[in-house]
Amino acid sequence: MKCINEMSLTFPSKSSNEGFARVSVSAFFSQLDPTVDELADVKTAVSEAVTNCIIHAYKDRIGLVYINARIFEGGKIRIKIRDKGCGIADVAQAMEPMFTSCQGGERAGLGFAVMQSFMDKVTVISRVGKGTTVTLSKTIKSRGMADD
Amino acid sequence: MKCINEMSLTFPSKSSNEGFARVSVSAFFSQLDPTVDELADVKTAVSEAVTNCIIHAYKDRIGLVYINARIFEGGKIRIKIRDKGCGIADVAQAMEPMFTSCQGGERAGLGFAVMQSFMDKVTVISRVGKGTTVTLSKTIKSRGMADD
Amino acid sequence: IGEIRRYLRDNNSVRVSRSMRDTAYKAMQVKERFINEHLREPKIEEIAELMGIRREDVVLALEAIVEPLSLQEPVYS
Ligand SMILES: Nc1ncnc2c1ncn2[C@@H]1O[C@H](COP(=O)(O)OP(=O)(O)O)[C@@H](O)[C@H]1O
Ligand SMILES: Nc1ncnc2c1ncn2[C@@H]1O[C@H](COP(=O)(O)OP(=O)(O)O)[C@@H](O)[C@H]1O
Ligand SMILES: [Mg+2]
Ligand SMILES: [Mg+2]
Repeated sequence: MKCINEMSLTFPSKSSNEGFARVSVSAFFSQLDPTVDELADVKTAVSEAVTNCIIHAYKDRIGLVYINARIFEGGKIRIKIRDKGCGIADVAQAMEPMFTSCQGGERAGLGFAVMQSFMDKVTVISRVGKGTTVTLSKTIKSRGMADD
Repeated sequence: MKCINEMSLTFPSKSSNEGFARVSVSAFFSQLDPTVDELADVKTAVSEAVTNCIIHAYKDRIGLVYINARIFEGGKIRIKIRDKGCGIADVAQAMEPMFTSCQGGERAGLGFAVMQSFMDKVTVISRVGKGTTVTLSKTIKSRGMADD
Repeated sequence: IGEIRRYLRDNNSVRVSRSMRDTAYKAMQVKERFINEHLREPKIEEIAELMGIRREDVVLALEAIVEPLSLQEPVYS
Protein backbone atom coordinates (compact mmCIF):
# COMPACT_ATOMS: atom_id res chain seq x y z
CA MET A 1 0.00 0.00 0.00
CA LYS A 2 1.68 3.17 -1.20
CA CYS A 3 1.61 6.19 1.10
CA ILE A 4 0.85 9.30 -0.94
CA ASN A 5 0.91 11.94 1.76
CA GLU A 6 1.53 12.13 5.46
CA MET A 7 1.64 14.50 8.41
CA SER A 8 2.68 14.31 12.04
CA LEU A 9 1.40 16.48 14.82
CA THR A 10 2.49 16.75 18.46
CA PHE A 11 0.88 18.82 21.21
CA PRO A 12 0.41 18.83 24.98
CA SER A 13 -2.73 17.16 26.35
CA LYS A 14 -4.59 20.38 27.11
CA SER A 15 -8.29 20.35 26.43
CA SER A 16 -7.89 23.56 24.42
CA ASN A 17 -5.92 21.53 21.86
CA GLU A 18 -8.66 19.06 21.06
CA GLY A 19 -10.42 21.33 18.57
CA PHE A 20 -7.16 22.30 16.93
CA ALA A 21 -6.11 18.67 16.49
CA ARG A 22 -9.49 17.74 15.03
CA VAL A 23 -9.37 20.60 12.52
CA SER A 24 -5.75 19.87 11.56
CA VAL A 25 -6.60 16.30 10.73
CA SER A 26 -9.66 17.36 8.75
CA ALA A 27 -7.72 20.01 6.86
CA PHE A 28 -5.19 17.34 5.94
CA PHE A 29 -7.81 14.92 4.66
CA SER A 30 -9.85 17.56 2.93
CA GLN A 31 -7.36 17.29 0.04
CA LEU A 32 -9.20 14.04 -0.75
CA ASP A 33 -12.32 16.17 -1.13
CA PRO A 34 -14.49 13.85 0.93
CA THR A 35 -18.18 14.39 1.52
CA VAL A 36 -19.26 16.36 4.55
CA ASP A 37 -20.46 13.15 6.18
CA GLU A 38 -17.26 11.25 5.53
CA LEU A 39 -15.15 14.02 7.04
CA ALA A 40 -17.53 14.42 9.99
CA ASP A 41 -17.08 10.71 10.77
CA VAL A 42 -13.30 11.06 10.77
CA LYS A 43 -13.42 14.23 12.87
CA THR A 44 -15.66 12.63 15.47
CA ALA A 45 -13.47 9.53 15.75
CA VAL A 46 -10.29 11.61 16.09
CA SER A 47 -11.98 13.80 18.63
CA GLU A 48 -12.88 10.77 20.80
CA ALA A 49 -9.36 9.35 20.61
CA VAL A 50 -7.71 12.67 21.46
CA THR A 51 -10.15 13.28 24.32
CA ASN A 52 -9.21 9.89 25.74
CA CYS A 53 -5.54 10.90 25.77
CA ILE A 54 -6.40 14.13 27.55
CA ILE A 55 -8.73 12.75 30.20
CA HIS A 56 -7.61 9.14 30.68
CA ALA A 57 -3.99 8.69 29.55
CA TYR A 58 -2.74 11.85 31.26
CA LYS A 59 -5.32 11.97 34.00
CA ASP A 60 -3.71 14.34 36.51
CA ARG A 61 -0.95 15.78 34.40
CA ILE A 62 -0.09 17.18 30.98
CA GLY A 63 1.75 14.93 28.53
CA LEU A 64 2.33 14.87 24.79
CA VAL A 65 -0.17 13.55 22.26
CA TYR A 66 1.22 12.34 18.91
CA ILE A 67 -0.86 12.10 15.77
CA ASN A 68 0.28 10.61 12.49
CA ALA A 69 -2.09 10.78 9.53
CA ARG A 70 -1.52 9.09 6.19
CA ILE A 71 -3.20 8.94 2.83
CA PHE A 72 -2.69 5.79 0.77
CA GLU A 73 -3.59 4.96 -2.80
CA GLY A 74 -7.28 4.37 -3.38
CA GLY A 75 -8.43 6.86 -0.77
CA LYS A 76 -7.39 4.75 2.19
CA ILE A 77 -6.56 6.80 5.24
CA ARG A 78 -4.94 5.83 8.52
CA ILE A 79 -4.63 7.91 11.67
CA LYS A 80 -2.51 6.91 14.65
CA ILE A 81 -3.18 8.69 17.94
CA ARG A 82 -0.49 7.89 20.49
CA ASP A 83 0.15 8.86 24.10
CA LYS A 84 2.77 7.96 26.70
CA GLY A 85 0.23 7.94 29.50
CA CYS A 86 -1.08 5.37 31.96
CA GLY A 87 -1.98 2.68 29.43
CA ILE A 88 -4.96 0.30 29.50
CA ALA A 89 -4.78 -2.95 31.48
CA ASP A 90 -7.66 -4.70 29.69
CA VAL A 91 -8.14 -3.37 26.16
CA ALA A 92 -11.03 -5.70 25.29
CA GLN A 93 -12.96 -4.50 28.33
CA ALA A 94 -12.12 -0.84 27.65
CA MET A 95 -13.53 -1.19 24.14
CA GLU A 96 -16.86 -2.60 25.32
CA PRO A 97 -19.71 -0.13 24.78
CA MET A 98 -20.69 1.58 28.03
CA PHE A 99 -17.48 0.64 29.80
CA THR A 100 -15.84 3.60 31.47
CA SER A 101 -13.28 3.82 34.25
CA CYS A 102 -14.65 7.22 35.26
CA GLN A 103 -16.84 7.41 38.32
CA GLY A 104 -19.74 9.77 38.67
CA GLY A 105 -21.44 9.07 35.36
CA GLU A 106 -20.20 12.07 33.42
CA ARG A 107 -18.58 9.80 30.78
CA ALA A 108 -20.78 7.58 28.66
CA GLY A 109 -18.14 4.93 27.90
CA LEU A 110 -19.00 5.17 24.22
CA GLY A 111 -15.77 6.62 22.83
CA PHE A 112 -14.44 3.40 21.35
CA ALA A 113 -17.93 2.42 20.14
CA VAL A 114 -18.16 5.72 18.28
CA MET A 115 -14.71 5.24 16.73
CA GLN A 116 -15.69 1.74 15.60
CA SER A 117 -18.97 2.81 14.08
CA PHE A 118 -17.49 5.81 12.23
CA MET A 119 -14.29 4.18 10.95
CA ASP A 120 -13.73 0.95 9.02
CA LYS A 121 -11.23 -0.39 11.53
CA VAL A 122 -9.99 0.53 15.00
CA THR A 123 -7.01 -1.13 16.65
CA VAL A 124 -5.69 -0.40 20.11
CA ILE A 125 -2.24 -1.31 21.39
CA SER A 126 -1.51 -0.43 24.98
CA ARG A 127 0.97 -1.14 27.76
CA VAL A 128 0.27 -0.17 31.34
CA GLY A 129 2.59 2.63 32.41
CA LYS A 130 3.90 3.04 28.84
CA GLY A 131 0.99 4.39 26.84
CA THR A 132 -1.56 3.67 24.18
CA THR A 133 -1.72 3.80 20.38
CA VAL A 134 -5.12 3.92 18.69
CA THR A 135 -5.11 3.33 14.92
CA LEU A 136 -8.13 4.43 12.92
CA SER A 137 -8.55 3.33 9.29
CA LYS A 138 -11.11 4.14 6.65
CA THR A 139 -11.53 4.34 2.90
CA ILE A 140 -12.74 7.69 1.63
CA LYS A 141 -14.80 7.26 -1.54
CA SER A 142 -13.59 10.54 -2.85
CA ARG A 143 -13.16 11.95 -6.28
CA GLY A 144 -9.44 11.47 -5.76
CA MET A 145 -6.65 13.74 -4.80
CA ALA A 146 -5.41 16.89 -6.39
CA ASP A 147 -2.10 16.09 -8.03
CA ASP A 148 1.01 18.11 -7.50
CA MET B 1 9.05 34.18 28.72
CA LYS B 2 6.77 31.33 29.74
CA CYS B 3 5.48 29.02 27.01
CA ILE B 4 1.80 28.29 27.61
CA ASN B 5 1.04 26.04 24.69
CA GLU B 6 2.90 24.50 21.79
CA MET B 7 2.49 22.30 18.75
CA SER B 8 4.79 20.69 16.21
CA LEU B 9 3.88 19.69 12.70
CA THR B 10 5.84 17.77 10.06
CA PHE B 11 4.82 17.12 6.47
CA PRO B 12 6.38 16.53 3.03
CA SER B 13 6.95 19.59 0.83
CA LYS B 14 4.00 18.96 -1.46
CA SER B 15 2.09 21.99 -2.60
CA SER B 16 -1.15 20.30 -1.49
CA ASN B 17 0.09 20.61 2.10
CA GLU B 18 0.51 24.35 2.09
CA GLY B 19 -3.17 25.05 2.82
CA PHE B 20 -3.32 22.35 5.45
CA ALA B 21 -0.26 23.76 7.26
CA ARG B 22 -1.79 27.21 7.24
CA VAL B 23 -5.10 25.98 8.67
CA SER B 24 -3.32 23.96 11.31
CA VAL B 25 -1.30 26.92 12.52
CA SER B 26 -4.28 29.26 12.51
CA ALA B 27 -6.52 26.74 14.28
CA PHE B 28 -3.82 26.49 16.93
CA PHE B 29 -3.62 30.25 17.41
CA SER B 30 -7.38 30.68 17.34
CA GLN B 31 -7.35 29.81 21.06
CA LEU B 32 -5.92 33.30 21.59
CA ASP B 33 -9.25 34.54 20.28
CA PRO B 34 -8.00 36.80 17.49
CA THR B 35 -10.09 38.62 14.91
CA VAL B 36 -10.33 37.28 11.36
CA ASP B 37 -7.83 39.94 10.23
CA GLU B 38 -5.28 39.24 12.96
CA LEU B 39 -5.36 35.58 12.06
CA ALA B 40 -5.16 36.34 8.34
CA ASP B 41 -1.84 38.16 8.89
CA VAL B 42 -0.33 35.13 10.59
CA LYS B 43 -1.73 32.81 7.93
CA THR B 44 -0.24 34.85 5.12
CA ALA B 45 3.20 34.96 6.73
CA VAL B 46 3.17 31.21 7.41
CA SER B 47 1.98 30.60 3.90
CA GLU B 48 4.93 32.52 2.42
CA ALA B 49 7.47 30.70 4.59
CA VAL B 50 6.02 27.28 3.80
CA THR B 51 5.84 28.09 0.10
CA ASN B 52 9.53 28.98 0.18
CA CYS B 53 10.34 25.55 1.62
CA ILE B 54 8.31 23.89 -1.13
CA ILE B 55 9.62 25.83 -4.10
CA HIS B 56 13.11 26.94 -3.06
CA ALA B 57 14.47 24.70 -0.29
CA TYR B 58 13.37 21.47 -1.97
CA LYS B 59 13.46 22.70 -5.53
CA ASP B 60 13.47 19.46 -7.48
CA ARG B 61 12.55 17.01 -4.77
CA ILE B 62 10.24 16.39 -1.86
CA GLY B 63 11.63 16.89 1.63
CA LEU B 64 10.18 17.42 5.10
CA VAL B 65 8.94 20.75 6.42
CA TYR B 66 8.92 21.21 10.20
CA ILE B 67 6.73 23.76 11.96
CA ASN B 68 6.84 24.56 15.65
CA ALA B 69 4.29 27.03 16.98
CA ARG B 70 4.29 28.43 20.51
CA ILE B 71 2.09 30.66 22.60
CA PHE B 72 3.77 32.65 25.37
CA GLU B 73 2.34 34.74 28.18
CA GLY B 74 0.89 38.06 27.09
CA GLY B 75 -0.31 36.81 23.70
CA LYS B 76 3.16 36.51 22.21
CA ILE B 77 3.39 33.89 19.50
CA ARG B 78 6.39 32.39 17.75
CA ILE B 79 6.41 30.13 14.71
CA LYS B 80 9.50 28.34 13.44
CA ILE B 81 9.37 26.99 9.89
CA ARG B 82 12.33 24.75 9.20
CA ASP B 83 13.58 22.78 6.21
CA LYS B 84 16.62 20.63 5.47
CA GLY B 85 16.85 21.90 1.92
CA CYS B 86 19.42 23.79 -0.12
CA GLY B 87 19.93 26.71 2.27
CA ILE B 88 20.50 30.38 1.44
CA ALA B 89 24.00 31.64 0.67
CA ASP B 90 23.29 35.33 1.27
CA VAL B 91 20.38 35.81 3.70
CA ALA B 92 20.54 39.62 3.68
CA GLN B 93 20.19 39.66 -0.09
CA ALA B 94 17.41 37.03 -0.06
CA MET B 95 15.40 39.18 2.33
CA GLU B 96 15.61 42.28 0.15
CA PRO B 97 12.23 43.17 -1.35
CA MET B 98 12.01 42.09 -5.01
CA PHE B 99 14.96 39.75 -4.76
CA THR B 100 14.19 36.34 -6.17
CA SER B 101 16.43 33.55 -7.38
CA CYS B 102 13.71 32.36 -9.75
CA GLN B 103 14.07 33.18 -13.42
CA GLY B 104 11.17 33.94 -15.66
CA GLY B 105 9.38 36.48 -13.51
CA GLU B 106 6.74 34.20 -12.07
CA ARG B 107 7.92 34.95 -8.50
CA ALA B 108 7.65 38.47 -7.12
CA GLY B 109 10.48 38.22 -4.59
CA LEU B 110 8.21 39.66 -1.91
CA GLY B 111 7.81 36.67 0.40
CA PHE B 112 10.15 37.92 3.10
CA ALA B 113 8.82 41.47 2.74
CA VAL B 114 5.29 40.15 3.33
CA MET B 115 6.41 38.16 6.38
CA GLN B 116 8.11 41.26 7.78
CA SER B 117 5.13 43.50 7.25
CA PHE B 118 2.62 41.04 8.75
CA MET B 119 4.68 39.90 11.72
CA ASP B 120 6.53 41.88 14.42
CA LYS B 121 9.82 40.12 13.83
CA VAL B 122 11.31 37.74 11.25
CA THR B 123 14.66 36.02 11.69
CA VAL B 124 16.31 33.70 9.21
CA ILE B 125 19.09 31.25 9.97
CA SER B 126 20.43 29.27 7.05
CA ARG B 127 23.34 27.06 6.05
CA VAL B 128 23.98 26.14 2.45
CA GLY B 129 23.33 22.45 1.93
CA LYS B 130 21.89 22.10 5.44
CA GLY B 131 18.67 24.04 5.43
CA THR B 132 16.87 27.12 6.66
CA THR B 133 14.92 28.12 9.76
CA VAL B 134 12.56 31.08 9.56
CA THR B 135 11.23 32.38 12.89
CA LEU B 136 8.13 34.56 12.89
CA SER B 137 7.10 36.43 16.05
CA LYS B 138 4.11 38.59 16.87
CA THR B 139 1.95 39.73 19.77
CA ILE B 140 -1.75 39.03 19.37
CA LYS B 141 -3.73 41.65 21.22
CA SER B 142 -6.44 39.27 22.24
CA ARG B 143 -8.72 39.01 25.22
CA GLY B 144 -6.42 36.28 26.47
CA MET B 145 -6.54 32.56 26.41
CA ALA B 146 -9.14 30.21 27.69
CA ASP B 147 -7.74 28.45 30.74
CA ASP B 148 -7.78 24.75 31.22
CA ILE C 1 -31.60 -1.71 -5.17
CA GLY C 2 -29.86 -0.96 -1.88
CA GLU C 3 -26.60 -0.74 -3.81
CA ILE C 4 -28.09 1.70 -6.28
CA ARG C 5 -29.66 3.80 -3.60
CA ARG C 6 -26.37 3.96 -1.77
CA TYR C 7 -24.60 4.88 -5.01
CA LEU C 8 -27.05 7.70 -5.66
CA ARG C 9 -26.89 8.93 -2.13
CA ASP C 10 -23.08 8.91 -2.11
CA ASN C 11 -23.00 10.81 -5.35
CA ASN C 12 -25.47 13.35 -4.10
CA SER C 13 -23.65 13.96 -0.86
CA VAL C 14 -22.31 17.43 -0.50
CA ARG C 15 -18.55 17.65 -0.83
CA VAL C 16 -16.60 19.27 1.94
CA SER C 17 -15.10 21.78 -0.47
CA ARG C 18 -18.54 23.13 -1.33
CA SER C 19 -19.90 23.06 2.21
CA MET C 20 -16.87 24.87 3.62
CA ARG C 21 -17.25 27.61 1.05
CA ASP C 22 -20.87 28.05 2.12
CA THR C 23 -19.85 28.18 5.78
CA ALA C 24 -17.12 30.68 4.99
CA TYR C 25 -19.51 32.99 3.12
CA LYS C 26 -21.94 32.75 6.02
CA ALA C 27 -19.11 33.62 8.41
CA MET C 28 -18.24 36.69 6.33
CA GLN C 29 -21.90 37.78 6.37
CA VAL C 30 -22.04 37.34 10.13
CA LYS C 31 -18.84 39.35 10.40
CA GLU C 32 -20.23 42.24 8.33
CA ARG C 33 -23.45 42.29 10.33
CA PHE C 34 -21.46 42.29 13.57
CA ILE C 35 -19.34 45.23 12.42
CA ASN C 36 -22.48 47.19 11.50
CA GLU C 37 -24.04 46.54 14.88
CA HIS C 38 -21.04 46.87 17.18
CA LEU C 39 -18.72 49.11 15.15
CA ARG C 40 -15.78 46.80 15.70
CA GLU C 41 -14.33 43.59 14.30
CA PRO C 42 -15.74 40.43 15.86
CA LYS C 43 -13.41 37.90 17.41
CA ILE C 44 -13.48 34.52 15.70
CA GLU C 45 -15.08 33.14 18.86
CA GLU C 46 -17.92 35.64 18.51
CA ILE C 47 -18.53 34.59 14.90
CA ALA C 48 -18.52 30.96 16.03
CA GLU C 49 -21.07 31.68 18.76
CA LEU C 50 -23.38 33.50 16.37
CA MET C 51 -23.17 30.65 13.88
CA GLY C 52 -23.50 27.92 16.49
CA ILE C 53 -20.33 26.17 15.35
CA ARG C 54 -16.93 25.73 16.96
CA ARG C 55 -14.16 28.30 16.72
CA GLU C 56 -11.75 25.99 14.91
CA ASP C 57 -14.43 25.14 12.37
CA VAL C 58 -14.76 28.82 11.50
CA VAL C 59 -11.00 28.88 10.91
CA LEU C 60 -11.22 25.77 8.75
CA ALA C 61 -14.08 27.16 6.69
CA LEU C 62 -12.38 30.52 6.12
CA GLU C 63 -9.57 28.65 4.39
CA ALA C 64 -12.03 27.71 1.64
CA ILE C 65 -12.30 31.28 0.38
CA VAL C 66 -8.69 32.28 0.81
CA GLU C 67 -7.02 34.18 -2.04
CA PRO C 68 -5.23 32.09 -4.67
CA LEU C 69 -2.13 30.51 -3.22
CA SER C 70 1.09 32.37 -3.56
CA LEU C 71 2.24 29.00 -4.81
CA GLN C 72 0.19 29.21 -7.97
CA GLU C 73 0.15 32.91 -8.68
CA PRO C 74 2.19 35.65 -7.12
CA VAL C 75 -0.57 37.50 -5.27
CA TYR C 76 1.38 40.67 -4.68
CA SER C 77 2.61 41.42 -8.16
N1 LIG D 1 -5.59 6.72 25.75
C1 LIG D 1 -6.05 6.07 26.84
N2 LIG D 1 -5.25 5.88 27.93
C2 LIG D 1 -5.69 5.22 29.01
N3 LIG D 1 -6.95 4.72 29.13
C3 LIG D 1 -7.80 4.87 28.10
C4 LIG D 1 -7.40 5.56 26.91
N4 LIG D 1 -8.45 5.54 26.06
C5 LIG D 1 -9.44 4.89 26.69
N5 LIG D 1 -9.06 4.47 27.92
C6 LIG D 1 -9.87 3.67 28.87
O1 LIG D 1 -10.94 3.07 28.15
C7 LIG D 1 -12.19 3.43 28.73
C8 LIG D 1 -13.27 3.52 27.67
O2 LIG D 1 -13.01 4.61 26.79
P1 LIG D 1 -14.22 5.26 26.00
O3 LIG D 1 -14.93 4.17 25.25
O4 LIG D 1 -13.71 6.40 25.21
O5 LIG D 1 -15.21 5.76 27.16
P2 LIG D 1 -15.05 7.02 28.14
O6 LIG D 1 -13.96 7.92 27.62
O7 LIG D 1 -16.40 7.67 28.10
O8 LIG D 1 -14.70 6.45 29.49
C9 LIG D 1 -11.93 4.72 29.48
O9 LIG D 1 -12.84 4.91 30.53
C10 LIG D 1 -10.49 4.50 29.98
O10 LIG D 1 -10.48 3.71 31.15
N1 LIG E 1 13.54 28.06 2.66
C1 LIG E 1 14.35 28.52 1.69
N2 LIG E 1 15.35 27.76 1.20
C2 LIG E 1 16.18 28.21 0.23
N3 LIG E 1 16.09 29.44 -0.32
C3 LIG E 1 15.12 30.25 0.11
C4 LIG E 1 14.21 29.86 1.12
N4 LIG E 1 13.36 30.89 1.37
C5 LIG E 1 13.73 31.87 0.54
N5 LIG E 1 14.79 31.51 -0.22
C6 LIG E 1 15.51 32.36 -1.21
O1 LIG E 1 15.15 33.72 -0.94
C7 LIG E 1 14.62 34.32 -2.11
C8 LIG E 1 13.59 35.36 -1.74
O2 LIG E 1 12.45 34.75 -1.15
P1 LIG E 1 11.05 35.51 -1.24
O3 LIG E 1 11.23 36.87 -0.64
O4 LIG E 1 10.01 34.64 -0.60
O5 LIG E 1 10.78 35.67 -2.78
P2 LIG E 1 10.35 34.57 -3.87
O6 LIG E 1 9.89 33.34 -3.14
O7 LIG E 1 9.24 35.25 -4.64
O8 LIG E 1 11.57 34.30 -4.71
C9 LIG E 1 14.10 33.18 -2.94
O9 LIG E 1 14.06 33.50 -4.31
C10 LIG E 1 15.12 32.08 -2.64
O10 LIG E 1 16.27 32.24 -3.42
MG1 LIG F 1 -13.70 8.49 25.69
MG1 LIG G 1 8.65 33.27 -1.51
